[in-house]
Amino acid sequence: MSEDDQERELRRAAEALLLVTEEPLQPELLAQLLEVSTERIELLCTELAAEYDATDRGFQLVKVAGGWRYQTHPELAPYVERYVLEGQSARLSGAALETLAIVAYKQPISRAQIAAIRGVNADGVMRTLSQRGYVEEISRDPGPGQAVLYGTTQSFLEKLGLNSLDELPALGDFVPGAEVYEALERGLRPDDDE
Amino acid sequence: MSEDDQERELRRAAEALLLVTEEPLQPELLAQLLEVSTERIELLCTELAAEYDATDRGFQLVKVAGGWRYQTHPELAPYVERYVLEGQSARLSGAALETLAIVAYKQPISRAQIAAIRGVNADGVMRTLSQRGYVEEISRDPGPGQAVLYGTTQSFLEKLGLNSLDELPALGDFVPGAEVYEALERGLRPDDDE
Amino acid sequence: MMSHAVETPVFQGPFDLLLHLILQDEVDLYEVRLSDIVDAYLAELERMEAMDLDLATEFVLIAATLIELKSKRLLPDDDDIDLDEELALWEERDLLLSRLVECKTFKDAAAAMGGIARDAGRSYPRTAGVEERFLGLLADLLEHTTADDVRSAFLRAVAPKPTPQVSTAHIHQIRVTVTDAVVEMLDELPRVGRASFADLTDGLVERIEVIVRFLAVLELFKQGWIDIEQPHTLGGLEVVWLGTAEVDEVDLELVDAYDG
Repeated sequence: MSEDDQERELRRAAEALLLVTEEPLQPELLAQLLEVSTERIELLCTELAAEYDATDRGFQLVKVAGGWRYQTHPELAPYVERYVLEGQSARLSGAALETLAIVAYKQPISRAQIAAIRGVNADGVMRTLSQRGYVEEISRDPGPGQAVLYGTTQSFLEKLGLNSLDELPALGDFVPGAEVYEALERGLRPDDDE
Repeated sequence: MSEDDQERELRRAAEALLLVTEEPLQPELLAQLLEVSTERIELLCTELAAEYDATDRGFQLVKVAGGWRYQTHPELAPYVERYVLEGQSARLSGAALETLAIVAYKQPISRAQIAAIRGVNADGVMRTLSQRGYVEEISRDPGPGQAVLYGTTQSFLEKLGLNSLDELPALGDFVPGAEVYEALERGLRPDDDE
Repeated sequence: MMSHAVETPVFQGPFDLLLHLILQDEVDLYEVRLSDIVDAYLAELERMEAMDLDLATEFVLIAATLIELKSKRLLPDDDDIDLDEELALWEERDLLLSRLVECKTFKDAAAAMGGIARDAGRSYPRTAGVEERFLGLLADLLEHTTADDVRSAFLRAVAPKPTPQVSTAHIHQIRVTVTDAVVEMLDELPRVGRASFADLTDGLVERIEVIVRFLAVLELFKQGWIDIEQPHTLGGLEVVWLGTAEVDEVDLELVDAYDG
């Protein structure tokens, strides 16, 4: 198989992007990122998928919800299941619980706001919480930027044995520090340069 | 290349598990899940890494912080950075890097010892580094006072893309040469013999 | 003598600054005006928003060592210099030297680590995790968590992070320059003719002010405007005004270029 340099670069860049994406990567977006046509992307991904198949890889490139993503080969599900059961910790980490608590008390809230309050990036933790079904997107910030705003789920309330958010224990005479207010405000400004 | 069924299954299962792991996958865990020896896992992963390299993939299999993980090939960074806007790990400041270097080479080390080397209080920087997960308490000084002693973390190794601390360049490489030493010496000479 | 402008990045402490002064600018500490170093230190301290006491102490310590080293150069050759003092001074110098070497070593190691981190930053790990069809296997992580735990976690998360702050009030008192001290003494000495060093430093609170005043005395001595007498061994110093000329003629430009 001979492959000219441009074709090679395109294939490798597509593999790299597909590796890092957490959601199925839409062909239109991929086309835009690689500066080629959507048709070419579709052809490229189809070829790549066939190549992985032919070389008997443990992963596949599949089209899900209109986008392309890597996933494990179904034949290997038993191993993945073993890994999931083996690798999990039975409790939320301190960081995860704090993040969940911030969402619970301050919803609707954006990821930038959470990060500003916690002082660290909250993306990984938020993804875990969302995978576990404890938080979800509930709206969009109406301002420019339209940040996704998160809230807790019905399942979160059920697990804690609460009927509604009103039943969360009152924070009492707690007064948050100025930095918390600032973080909440800053997060809603369009030019959040963090 | 001929590969017997068992070998094929092993390779595919490893690929599947490496695809789903969010942290570098420790060879011991992989060995346990696949029910083979750690040595065999190391060999398998080394071979896989070489295969991806030989077939010019856009991703690599690398050993970082003691475990194996997929990551994008550095040559494709320009494409990936177009897509991964957030999540780009923040640069470390000069002060943070210097403090981190001292901890990395001198661990276990107390905050007072760090301050003595840097000539400034290290509490603020250490708090930031600890929040970002690059350093942590690893023990206590057995002597009186029982100062907390710090060391670097797995995240630190991941940040630097190193498999272990042994891969850091030797500190001896950075001891100033005769030229610098002489300049310093001359600068601090009380006699005017020149 | 070239004016030594201290336009610098933010220094991360006195060692950093000293390293810069000696290495980057390739100056001999005895060529550079001591007041520049002292003033640069003070300016640096002022620039730091969160002053901390350790840093201030470190500064005074290093400044004192530098001043001592420098003062040796200003004194005329004297065979009677106390050998113990001489040795102690060398010891301090060696200590300072070894600390500067150590500081430089880690500075360079840090730069190399920064390069390694930059290279590593060009590769992005996969973090997508397991596919949703496996999520059902995950245990309920909230099984042992109560609503009160959530409340405590929230309070922990929003608790103000402690930022150590030390009052800087005491630092501002030490904003003095050698030139200022020279000018003050040029005003006072011609009138009194003779004064003890104790009188000249009467009312000064900070050790650094006394050191600066002492340097000014050495400076005037070097220029021949005063004589220094020590009537008794280990006794107090007496400063005697020798000047006959009008004070205007004392050229402050010559004050070993101690113009800040």
